Amino acid sequence: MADALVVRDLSKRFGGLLAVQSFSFSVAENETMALIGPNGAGKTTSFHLITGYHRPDPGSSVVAFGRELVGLKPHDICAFGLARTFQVARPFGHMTVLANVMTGAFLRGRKLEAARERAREAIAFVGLEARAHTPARDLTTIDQRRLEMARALATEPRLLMFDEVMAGLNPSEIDQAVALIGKLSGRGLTIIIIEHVMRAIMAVASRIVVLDHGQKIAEGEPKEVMSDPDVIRAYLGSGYAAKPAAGEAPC
Amino acid sequence: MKFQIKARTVSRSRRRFLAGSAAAALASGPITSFAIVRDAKAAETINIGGLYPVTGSLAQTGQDCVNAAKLAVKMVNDAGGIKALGGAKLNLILSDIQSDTTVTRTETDRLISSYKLAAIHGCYASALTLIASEVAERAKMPLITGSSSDQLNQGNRHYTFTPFARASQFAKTQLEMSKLVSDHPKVAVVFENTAFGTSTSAGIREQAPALGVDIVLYEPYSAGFADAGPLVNKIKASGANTLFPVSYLNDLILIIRTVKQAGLKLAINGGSGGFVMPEFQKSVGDLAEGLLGVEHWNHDTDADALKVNAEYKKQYGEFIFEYGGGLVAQTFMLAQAMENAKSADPQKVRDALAVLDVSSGFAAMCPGGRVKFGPGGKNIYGQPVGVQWQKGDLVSVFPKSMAKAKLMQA
Amino acid sequence: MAGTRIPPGVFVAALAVVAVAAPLAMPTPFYVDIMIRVALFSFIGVAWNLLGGYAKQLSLGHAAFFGLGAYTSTILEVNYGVSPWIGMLAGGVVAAAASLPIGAMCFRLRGPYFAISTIATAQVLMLLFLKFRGLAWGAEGTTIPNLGDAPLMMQFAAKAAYYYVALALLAVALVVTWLIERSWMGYYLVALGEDEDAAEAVGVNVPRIKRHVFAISAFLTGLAGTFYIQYIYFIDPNTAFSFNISVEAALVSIVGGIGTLWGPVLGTALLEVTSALLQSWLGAGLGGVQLTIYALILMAVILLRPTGLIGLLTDARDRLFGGGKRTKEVVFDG
Amino acid sequence: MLITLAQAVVNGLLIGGIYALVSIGVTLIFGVVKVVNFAQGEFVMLGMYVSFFLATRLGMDPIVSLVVSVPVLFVLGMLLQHYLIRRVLGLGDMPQIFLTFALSLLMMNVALMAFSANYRTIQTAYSNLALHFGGLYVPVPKLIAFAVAMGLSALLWVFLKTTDLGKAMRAAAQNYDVAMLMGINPDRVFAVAVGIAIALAGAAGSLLMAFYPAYPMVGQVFVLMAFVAVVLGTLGNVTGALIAGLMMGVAESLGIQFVGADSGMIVVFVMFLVTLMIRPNGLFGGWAR
Repeated sequence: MADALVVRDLSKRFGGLLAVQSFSFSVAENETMALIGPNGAGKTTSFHLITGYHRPDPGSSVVAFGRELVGLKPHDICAFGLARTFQVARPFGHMTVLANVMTGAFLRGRKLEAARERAREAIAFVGLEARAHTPARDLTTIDQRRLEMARALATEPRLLMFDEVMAGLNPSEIDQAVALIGKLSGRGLTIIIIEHVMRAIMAVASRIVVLDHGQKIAEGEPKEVMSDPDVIRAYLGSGYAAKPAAGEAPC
Repeated sequence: MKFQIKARTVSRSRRRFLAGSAAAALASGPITSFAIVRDAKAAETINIGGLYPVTGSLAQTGQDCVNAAKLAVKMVNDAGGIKALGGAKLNLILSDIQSDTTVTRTETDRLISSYKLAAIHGCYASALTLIASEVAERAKMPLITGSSSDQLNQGNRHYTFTPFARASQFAKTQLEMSKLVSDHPKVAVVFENTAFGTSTSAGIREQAPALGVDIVLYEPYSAGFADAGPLVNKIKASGANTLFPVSYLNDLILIIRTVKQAGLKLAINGGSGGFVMPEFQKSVGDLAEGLLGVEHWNHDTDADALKVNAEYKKQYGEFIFEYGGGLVAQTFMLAQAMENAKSADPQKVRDALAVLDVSSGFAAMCPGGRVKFGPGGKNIYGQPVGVQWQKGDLVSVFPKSMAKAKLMQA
Repeated sequence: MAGTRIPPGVFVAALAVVAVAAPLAMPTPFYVDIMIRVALFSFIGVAWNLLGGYAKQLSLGHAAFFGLGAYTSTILEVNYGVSPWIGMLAGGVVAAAASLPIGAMCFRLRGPYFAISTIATAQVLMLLFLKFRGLAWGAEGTTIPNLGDAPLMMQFAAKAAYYYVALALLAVALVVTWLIERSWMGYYLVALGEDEDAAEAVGVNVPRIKRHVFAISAFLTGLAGTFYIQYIYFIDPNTAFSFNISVEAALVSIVGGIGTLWGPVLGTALLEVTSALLQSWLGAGLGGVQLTIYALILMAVILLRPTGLIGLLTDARDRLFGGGKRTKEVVFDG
Repeated sequence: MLITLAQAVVNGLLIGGIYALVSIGVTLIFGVVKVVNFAQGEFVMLGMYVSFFLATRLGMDPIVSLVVSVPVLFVLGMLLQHYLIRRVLGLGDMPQIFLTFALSLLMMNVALMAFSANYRTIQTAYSNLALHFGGLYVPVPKLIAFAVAMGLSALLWVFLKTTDLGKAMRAAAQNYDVAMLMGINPDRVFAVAVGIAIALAGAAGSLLMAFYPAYPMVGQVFVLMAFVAVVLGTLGNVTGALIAGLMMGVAESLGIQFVGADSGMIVVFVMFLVTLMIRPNGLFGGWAR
C-alpha cells in the first residue's frame, strides 16, 4: 500500500527545550494509526508541526501523498487534504453548529446551498442533527468535539488527525466514537489519532507509535507495543493512570 | 413650540448641575441660549450668529470669545440698539463648534437655516473659520472674522470680511521689531505645524531678506509636545539671538520656561496666538516680562478700547485679549452696517459692509483706526500692533504712532 | 438575523421609502444636516464593521483610508480639475491599495497590538501630510473651489442632494455587506474573527481573507473621505486623518451592534441624533456634556448589552411575538 | 556638536522617565489582567489636578503631593478593577479595548466640565532652575521627576521580586491557570496590580505638574508614546516598558534634533512599526526577568 504520510527527522526546539527530536514515522493509505505517549511527550506539537502551525526545524521533512508540506501554511495543508481537530475543541462560538461546519465545507465549493448540504451530511455523520442551529458555545464539551470532527470532515480530507477526541467520554460514548472512526476508515480515509483511551486505541488502530520526551520509543502492532518494557516504563513513570487531566497547553 | 419648552428645562437643569461645580464660565453659555428662546419671539430683535469652539482642544479661547461676544452685544443694546431700525436689539445666537470641522460645517448651516440671521461671526481657529466662510458664501450670509489667515481673502469671496491685519502683515512687523532690540538679528523661527503656524512663519521667511534679518533656524514642530527640551536644544545650536515662537499657549509656556532653564539669552517675539493671552502671563509669571508680541488688536490702542477693556475686566477679571477685543469691534461694525443699510437683511448688511468706511467710535476700534473693506473683504487700513509684556500687562510699543509705552530693553 | 418576522424584503423596501422621502418631511434644513451625518457615519461604520465587526480586527486607524481617499480626490479636483465623482473612485482605489502594505504590517499583530498599530499608522500619515507641504498644502489645507450648483462636480445648492449622495453610498455599503454576509466570505470572516487557528484548520486562508476585507473596508472608507470633504468644503491633515473618524467608525458599530448588517446604522442614528439635539438645546457652553454622554452610552453597551441596539430590538421583537429569550450575543446561523 | 548630542540624550532620558512611568502602569495592567488600559493617560491627568489643587489650595509642593496622589489613585485603581475591568475579563478584545477607551473619553469630558479647559500651571521655587555643567543643563523639576520615577520603578521591581503578592502577580501574569492552582486569590491580586498601575500614573501626574501644564486632554500627550513603549517593550514586561520608555524619549529627542522638530513622532512611530515587523512580540520576550 502507498504511504499517505511520511515524516522524516521531525524536530522542533522551543528555546532550550527540544519538544520533538528526529521523529520519523509513516502512515499507509487507509491505515488508522495511534500516536500515544505520556503528557508532554510532544504528540500535539507533532500535530502542529505536520499541519503547519509551527515551523519544524531545518532538516525536517513531512511528505503527504507525495508532496512536501514543510513551509506550507495550515490552510494550504488543509486544502491539500489533511484535516485536524484540536486537543481542546476550538469551535467558532458565535456560529451555530451548521454555520461552523459550513465554514469547513466552503473549502470544496463556494456555493451556499451545496455547502449547506455537505455540512448537513457531516453533521448527521457525527450525530449532531438535533443541534444544528445551536450556537457552538452552548454545546457540551463532548458535542463541541463532535462538531469539530464534523467541521474537519466537511473539508473532505484524505487524512484525518484527531487530537484526543475521546477524552472524558463515558464507555458508551467511546463505543460510538470508535464506531465513527471505523466508519470513516471504511470510507477509505487515513486516520491518525492521539489518544489515551486504551480500549479505543486497541479497537481502531492497526499500528501504534509511542513518543516520550519528543522521541519515538516504540512502533508496531498494538499488542506488541503495549507489552514493550520501554513503553510501560514511560507510562508508569509519568503516572499513566492519572489521565485524563488538563493536558499540554493547546498550541 | 414643544422644542422651545424642552430647551428651557434642559438649560435650567444644567444650570443647577453646574452651580456646584467650578465651571462658572461654562454656565453662562446656556443662559444665552435660554435668552435666545425667550427673545426669538420679540419682533424687534436682530439675530446675529456666533460660532466658537467651547469644547475640544480650543475650548479655553473659545469660551473667552463667547464672553467677549456677549459683552459686545450688551454694549450695542445698552447704547440703544440699531437706531435706524427703531432701536432694535441685537440677539446673539451662539453655537459650540467643538473645535471640530464637521460640527463647524453643520452648525454654520444650522444657524443660518434655523434662525433669521443678519450676519455671523467666528470661529477663532483659521481652519474652522475657512469652513464657516465657505458655508456663509454659499448661503449668501455675511461673515465677519478676526481670523488672520490670508486664505480668507482669496477664492472670490463676497461675504467674508476681515477687519484686521492679515497673517502676512504680522511678519513684517515682527521682523521690524526684531531690529529694535538687536542690530543684527539672527532669528530662530519655530512654529507649530498648524495652519496658523505655517502661514505666519512663511510670511516671516519671505520678508526677512528684504528687511535685512537673518533667519538661522526655520523649524516646524508638532503642536502639543511633551517636552520643549529637544526644540530648545536646536535653537541653542543655531546660534540665534532672537526667537520667534509661533505657538499656542501650552507649547509656548514650555518653550519659554525651557529657554530660561537652558540659560539662553534671546530676544523673544511670540507674535500672536497663545502669546498674547492673559493666561500666558499667569502661567509663566515673571518670565513674561519684556517679551514682545504682535497683535491685530490691543486693549490700549485708543480710548474706546480702554473702555471695553475696563468693562470686560470688571466682568471676567482679566484684560480683554486680542481676538475678544476685535470681536467687540466687529459687532459694532455689523451694527453700523445695519444702521447704514436700515435693514437687517443679510444681503443688505453685506452690501453695507462692502461700502462701510468708519474712522471713529467702537466700529473703528482697531489698529489703523479706520475700517474700509477692499477687495477680498480685507480692511485696507488694518495693521498689526507690536506689544510688550510690562508688569503683567500687554502694552502697545510699536509702531511709534500707536505706542503707549516705551520699549523696555531686556 | 434581525427582521426575520417581517419578510426582510418588505422591511428593507419600507425603510428605503422612508429614507428617500424623509428630507421632504423635514421642517428645516438643519434636520437634513443631521440626516446627512447619520448617512455618512453609518456608511463609515458599515465599512469599518466589515473588518472590525465581522472579522473582529479592531482597527482604530480607519482615518488613514478616509484621509487618503479625501486627499486623492481633492488633489485631483483642485490641481487637475478632475470631477470628485471620478476622484472619489480613485480615492477608494488609493485607500484600498494603501491597505495592502498597512495590512502587511498590522496584521502581523493581534488584538490590542493590532489596534495600537493602526492608530500609529493613521498618525504617521497625518504627520507626513503635515510635514510635506509640497504634497498637498501642508497644515494650511485648502478649500474646495466654490462652483455654485455643479452636480457634475459634486456641489449642490440643495442640501437634500448631499443627503441622497450619502444615502446612496450607505446603500452600496449595506448591499456589499449583505452580499458578503450571505456568502462563503461572511462565514470565513466570522470564523477567523472567532479563532484564527481554527479557521486555518478548516482551510481558511486567514491572511488573504483579512487582506481582502481590509481592502474592501478601506475602499469604502476612502469614498467616504471624498464625500466628507466635498460636504465641508475644506481639507487639512487634521481633518482628513482625524482620530475622531477612526473612533466614530468603531463606536457606532459597537453601540449599534457589532458584526451585524444594521448595527452601525442604528448606532449612528442614536449617537448623531443625540448629539445634534443636545447641540441645539444647549447651544454654546455644552462643555463636554455630549462626549460624556457618548462615553456613558458606550460603557453601558459594553457592560450591559454587548449586542448593542440590535440586541435590544431583537429582544423587544421576541417579547412582542413570543419567545422572549434575551439575546446575549449575535449568533451567525447557516 | 558633541554637546548638542549629549544634551539631546539628556533631554530624551529626562522625559523618557515620565514615559516609562506611564508605560509601566499600562504594561502591569496588561500583564496581570490582559487588558490594555486606554485611560492610563487620563489617570495621569487626574494626578496632575490632584497636585494642582493641593498646590493652589494648600500650598503643597507638587512633588510632596505624591503622598496624596499615589494613595488616592491606588484606591481609584482598585475600584476601576473591581467595578469595570473585572466585568470584561475573558470576554474578548472588543469589550476590553473599548471599555477603557470609553472611560478615557468619559474622564476627559467630565474633567472638562469640572475643571474647564484652562491650562493650569504651578510656579515653584525651582520651576525655572537648572543645573549647568560643562555646557549641559539639567532642569531641576525634570531631574527630580526623573529621579523619583526611577526610584518608584525600582521599588516596583523589588516588590515584584521579593514579596508574596508581587510573586503572585508575576505568576498570574505568566500563567493564569497555574496561578489559580497555587491558591492565589485573583480578585485581590488583580485589584492590587491595577491599583499600583494607576498609582504610578498618578505619580507621573504629580511629577509632571512641577513643569507641565494640566488640562483635561493632557493625558493624550503622554499615552500614545506610552503605548508604543509598552508594545516595543513587550506587553506585560515591566523591565521592557521601563527601558522602552527611556528609549522612546531619547529616540524622540534625537529625531527632533536630526530629522526635524515635526518628525519626532514620525521617527518614533516608524521605529515602532518597523520593530514590530521584525519582532512582532516586541524587543523583550516574556515577563520581567
